[in-house]
Amino acid sequence: MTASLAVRGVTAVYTAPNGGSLPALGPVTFTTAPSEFITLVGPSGCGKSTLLRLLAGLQVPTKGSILLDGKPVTEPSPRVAIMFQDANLMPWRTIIDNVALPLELAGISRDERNRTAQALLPQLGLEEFAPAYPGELSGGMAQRVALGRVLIQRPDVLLLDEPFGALDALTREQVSADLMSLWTQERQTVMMVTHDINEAVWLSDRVLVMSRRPGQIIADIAVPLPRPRVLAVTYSEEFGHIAQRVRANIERA
Amino acid sequence: MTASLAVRGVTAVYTAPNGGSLPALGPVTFTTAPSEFITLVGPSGCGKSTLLRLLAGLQVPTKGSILLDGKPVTEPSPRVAIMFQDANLMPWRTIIDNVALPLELAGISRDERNRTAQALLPQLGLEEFAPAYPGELSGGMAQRVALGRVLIQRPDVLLLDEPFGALDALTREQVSADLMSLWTQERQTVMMVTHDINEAVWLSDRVLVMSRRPGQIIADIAVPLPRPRVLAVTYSEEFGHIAQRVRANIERA
Amino acid sequence: QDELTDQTFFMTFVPNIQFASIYTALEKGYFSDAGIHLTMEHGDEPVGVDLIAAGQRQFGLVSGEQVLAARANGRPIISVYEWFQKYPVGIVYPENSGIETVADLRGRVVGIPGRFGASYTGLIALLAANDMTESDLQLQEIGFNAPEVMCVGAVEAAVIYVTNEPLQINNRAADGDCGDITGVEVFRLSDFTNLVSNTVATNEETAANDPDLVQGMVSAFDLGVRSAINNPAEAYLLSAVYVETLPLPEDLETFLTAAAEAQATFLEENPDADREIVAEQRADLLASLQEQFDADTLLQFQILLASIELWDADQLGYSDLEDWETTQTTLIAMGYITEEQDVSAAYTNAFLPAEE
Amino acid sequence: MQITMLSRQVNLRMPSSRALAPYLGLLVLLLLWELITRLKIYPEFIIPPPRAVFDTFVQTLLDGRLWTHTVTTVGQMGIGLFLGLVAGVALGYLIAKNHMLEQMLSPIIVAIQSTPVVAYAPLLVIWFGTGPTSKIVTCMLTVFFPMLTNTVVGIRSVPPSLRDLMHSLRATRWQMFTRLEVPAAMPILLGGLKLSATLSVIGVVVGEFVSANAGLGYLVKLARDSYNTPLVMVAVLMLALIARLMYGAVALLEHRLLAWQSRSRRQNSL
Amino acid sequence: MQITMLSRQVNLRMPSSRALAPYLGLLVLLLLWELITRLKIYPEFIIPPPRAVFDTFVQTLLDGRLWTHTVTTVGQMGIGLFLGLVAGVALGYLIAKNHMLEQMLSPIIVAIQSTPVVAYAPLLVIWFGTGPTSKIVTCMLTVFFPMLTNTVVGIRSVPPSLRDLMHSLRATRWQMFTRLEVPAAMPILLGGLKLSATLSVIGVVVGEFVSANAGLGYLVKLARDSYNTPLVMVAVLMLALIARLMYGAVALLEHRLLAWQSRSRRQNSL
Ligand SMILES: Nc1ncnc2c1ncn2[C@@H]1O[C@H](COP(=O)(O)OP(=O)(O)OP(=O)(O)O)[C@@H](O)[C@H]1O
Ligand SMILES: Nc1ncnc2c1ncn2[C@@H]1O[C@H](COP(=O)(O)OP(=O)(O)OP(=O)(O)O)[C@@H](O)[C@H]1O
Ligand SMILES: [Mg+2]
Ligand SMILES: [Mg+2]
Repeated sequence: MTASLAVRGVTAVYTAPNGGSLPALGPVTFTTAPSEFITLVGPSGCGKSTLLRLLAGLQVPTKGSILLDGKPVTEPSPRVAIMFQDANLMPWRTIIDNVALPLELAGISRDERNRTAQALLPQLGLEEFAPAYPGELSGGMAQRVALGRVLIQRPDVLLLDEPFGALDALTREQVSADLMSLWTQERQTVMMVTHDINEAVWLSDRVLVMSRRPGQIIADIAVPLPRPRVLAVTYSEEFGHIAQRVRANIERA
Repeated sequence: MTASLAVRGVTAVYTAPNGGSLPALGPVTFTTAPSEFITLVGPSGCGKSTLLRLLAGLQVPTKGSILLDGKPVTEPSPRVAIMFQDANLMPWRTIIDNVALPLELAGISRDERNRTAQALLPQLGLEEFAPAYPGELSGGMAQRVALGRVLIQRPDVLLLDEPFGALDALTREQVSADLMSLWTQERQTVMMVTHDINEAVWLSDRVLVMSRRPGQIIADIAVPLPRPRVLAVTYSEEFGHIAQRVRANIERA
Repeated sequence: QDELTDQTFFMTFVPNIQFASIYTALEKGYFSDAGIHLTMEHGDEPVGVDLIAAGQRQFGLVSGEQVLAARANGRPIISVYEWFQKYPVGIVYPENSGIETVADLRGRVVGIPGRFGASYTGLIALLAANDMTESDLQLQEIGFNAPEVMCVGAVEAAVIYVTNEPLQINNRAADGDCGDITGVEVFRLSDFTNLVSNTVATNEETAANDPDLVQGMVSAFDLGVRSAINNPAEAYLLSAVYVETLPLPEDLETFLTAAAEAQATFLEENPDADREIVAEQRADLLASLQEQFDADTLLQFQILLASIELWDADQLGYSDLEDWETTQTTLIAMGYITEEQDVSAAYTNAFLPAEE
Repeated sequence: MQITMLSRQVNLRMPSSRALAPYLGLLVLLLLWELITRLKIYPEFIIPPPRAVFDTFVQTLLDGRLWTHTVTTVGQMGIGLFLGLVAGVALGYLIAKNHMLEQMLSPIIVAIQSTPVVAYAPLLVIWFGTGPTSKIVTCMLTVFFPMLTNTVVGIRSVPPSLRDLMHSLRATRWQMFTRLEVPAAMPILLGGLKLSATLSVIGVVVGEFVSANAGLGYLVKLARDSYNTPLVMVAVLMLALIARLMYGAVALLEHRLLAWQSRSRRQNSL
Repeated sequence: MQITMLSRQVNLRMPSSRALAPYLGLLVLLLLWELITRLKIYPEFIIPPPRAVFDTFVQTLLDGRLWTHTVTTVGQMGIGLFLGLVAGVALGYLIAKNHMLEQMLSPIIVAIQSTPVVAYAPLLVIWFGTGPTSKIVTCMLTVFFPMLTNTVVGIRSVPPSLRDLMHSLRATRWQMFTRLEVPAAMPILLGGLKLSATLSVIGVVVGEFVSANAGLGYLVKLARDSYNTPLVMVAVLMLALIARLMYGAVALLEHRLLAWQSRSRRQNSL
């Protein structure tokens, strides 16, 4: 179960604060191979979140089109899951119920979804917090709940908007290693926004660098490092080179 | 105008989800020298935000006491400003009005506070967005507004909770360089939470490493690098050593 | 019992001793004798008028001025039995207040429920009969709170129902519970002129198409009124089932039961006893009651007796053209109706039981 | 400005004074009442002494009348409240989703709200008779509008980011409603319910004033007309008691359904 | 589930159908009314034809009566509404801040709300006379409670994180109120205001029913008692019009004060 995305000349325009128009994104064109792991880097406000929203079918492009396995994306698809930049939890639901929400909406029985969600919590370091409410969590913990909620969907396409932003370096490494091993098993297509260049290179097959608003793709950098990758690979020379290229491109963004 | 903080045997205990008690922080004891720049690193959920809230006088310690220049902190002081982990903007206020809020509450005239706030916006890369509402911003832009709102207060003590979390690498470097130069002029005491070890070392005089919940200080690492520091210093050997020490301590946290 | 027609009878206010004649007729089976199964229904008078006019109900209690006003506004209703022969409105004033004639009210503060309804109509007619108008008084709207307002001294006189408020105020005064007032007296409208008060009304369609029904209704109603006039003690006892708040302590019940039986025997023995004799017996009954019972206990019975005075006439239920015309003149003066109508179409005596 | 302990921080509480609070208000009122009648500030028939009211209460309770009227009123109120709630929430939901519908319907709804019952009393009686139906309708009308406006505000206050989340999970309309909109709007909906539940009492009473043969509104009118002030007060106090119980029930519901709020007041400090 | 264009994404609108919406509802109603009278479903004295009502309207307008009564009612309503709002918001604020106060006051407030006016009509007349004051009081009482509950819900819905922000900036109580609590609770407060403004009309009318010699409530009663159904309808329509204008004014206010909401509906897509 894998999928490929095609983005064709997509732009997004908002109304500017002064009433004029504010081109936020594009035109952007790219395609993904099935099971590709792509990271998206670029300056703050360049349209990364907007692009993910377009891919998730939550918003329609002002121009251009988006295809999922050849079919136009016009509404959210069961094959695509998105993790938002904010944790976006329901404050009236406990942690476990927040994580299990997608299963609940899919009509899975209470027992089964609780079992599935409970099994996911230790991996996220949240096993003790199943009955807690979001208001009782720290920033990083809330983000991990949101991650759990997206992973439980087992989608073909995973859209992640700065999934590790609020995590400390160590948790971040551990959680991204977990993500990597998950991806190795399931081989979803992943599209992830991150601000950490090393993380981008270490995780992905390709790094897309975006320009300032309106964001366009100014570099499409392949990461030909062999998989599975260990953490130590970040100290390798080749890694350094690639990271350097990404960095250079960001700097001219 | 500078200040020093003394934290004495402070602990914070919450009610756990199961109804028992959840020790979140401490006991923690440390003092800051006047004008010191301190960063706080530690695993997610270890009580960093809680500590900042205690320092800001928003919450009282379950045990222990906090002194600001020798006087106990029992309520928010005009000399202390805190930037929260979330942007925490008022959605009904425009960007400029959000930034100017502290001045408004201090009774500064509309004209003057607008001028001050407007002068701050270019530095944050938000000059075009003065009349926009928070709902129209990207994640990183919102965070920059929150930063502006804390800087405009010109406090003696600056408490920053992951101020650059949602910023891309480049903006992050630029904004932290800006912060550094501001600090060089004003010499506030700064207490900042970050997950980026390099950032912590580059910015601060001292890095405090916290253990897992309940967070205690397990390492207090001085950063004797000369100031002013340029970005290139991160590639120096001494820097590498210190960063390595921080990292090693985090790993045993 | 063979088939009875179901009839819902619309009445104003809430169950009340003033409806004793109807309860008596029900309890004594006069309605079922006339082939009618009667259900009572209480509500606002205008609502009842509309229901009758629209043919949703066939009978109800409607006062004369309402009949005229309703007819003037296209509602085809007609009076078939003038139950109250005297208009029940008057002006109550404290004794020893220096008021002796209606003219003495000039310039005084007079309370009235509001500038609407029977009280207002009665006031206008009363003043007109004394060559006065509304502007001669300082009229103040007080809602239906005359006893309260008068006792706290907020008004010097008040427009009221003669059957009710004067008794209430007198009782309070007797208890020393009415400020400086020691007792009250009343100018009755019926002492000066008369208007048409409560009548049994039906719609024109029923009157035209179902005369037997109307006849039956009227005769049953009439029997009830007659019975209550002749034997108020019995009427009071029969009403207890219907009026929740009716005071009926055991000793009163015993007393009234005895009185009712005695009166029944008397009536059997003297089928031709005339109005005056029966009226005297009522006065005697009250007098002996007052020896034994306090004013609060007797209040409702007194209301009944006061009402009976308003019902009693040589021919029960009979309507005078003159009263209807006075009513119309008053309504026109008040601006309630603008055009004169043929008042003789508003009522009929045709359904009254034949005089014996 | 003072810092209080966080509710979620471990904390000692003083339960006694809290538990007494609701009775304190009543007690003060009762004493005031007794005082007023003792001092004879108003004649007894305007404000009868507590004693007289209590006697009437016991008496009407024992002869079963109070109970009968109360049951009548409560029954009609229950049905009217239920129907009004359902109608208010349903229409409120549609209006919240559709600004045009609001503009189309608001003149009509507002007109109905601002029309005194007496004006449409004949229609009410013609359409629904003098039986319970007309009272149920007036109750429904009373309850409907507060519930409607609060539903509109509540549904419109649902955070758009959570809507996005639900969309991305392809929630059906019904799921959107039950899993997001209702819980998110719950505090506001419960506020509306508090209002509606309390007003429903007066709604039935107004209906009973137009025409009735039973019910507490009828009892009030009956007592008024026979100048039995203590009985008026008994009926009124019974109405107040019903309203208070309704209010209490909603408050209890609030306490249960919004438990997460107090558990999440992480940054709560007054 | 369908995706619509974002409101903040550049977009074309169709203003014509929107602008017509409010009139459409009225038009349908008017036609229905004409139809009912044409078909003679109800006798004319229960639902008079539009024509008759219009004639009466013109006539009472020309002879100045309508105007006089309207001015009386509107004046009393304005004062009552204002006082009720102030009282409701003030007490609501205190209650929102203090759960104990709620428990103490709610029985009393609920009791007042559920007491029919007729029960305290004599007190009303004695305390406030038969002049405008008693109407202002009934209006105030009507308006007070919806505003109170919505204030409580509104103030309690203020995000605790923004409270923290304000505390950290050492906002005074007044600043807390004006800069945070009022704007944050604004959508809910405006919902309450919509309700209150509409109900204020009926509040005055109820007062005018008890005793009055002017005002639209008096006119309704007068017309009812003289069986002048067209005049009843003129007065009622006037009341509805006033209520509609009040509602419209609040909606306008809403449009202005909550502009940020529509500008921030970034992730809005239904
Ligand atoms: N609802 C909206 N109305 C108007 N402008 C908007 C809206 N949403 C986003 N924008 C604008 O679109 C641009 C891109 O926003 P987006 O959130 O996609 O950026 P981003 O790349 O995710 O930034 P960050 O890294 O800071 O999260 C921003 O300049 C923002 O101001
Ligand atoms: N209101 C609360 N009720 C109960 N527990 C709480 C509450 N607030 C925080 N906690 C708990 O306290 C601990 C510390 O929280 P805190 O927010 O201080 O962590 P942090 O170090 O800032 O974490 P992060 O880096 O993820 O933001 C967490 O385990 C959290 O679950
Ligand atoms: Mg973003
Ligand atoms: Mg934190």
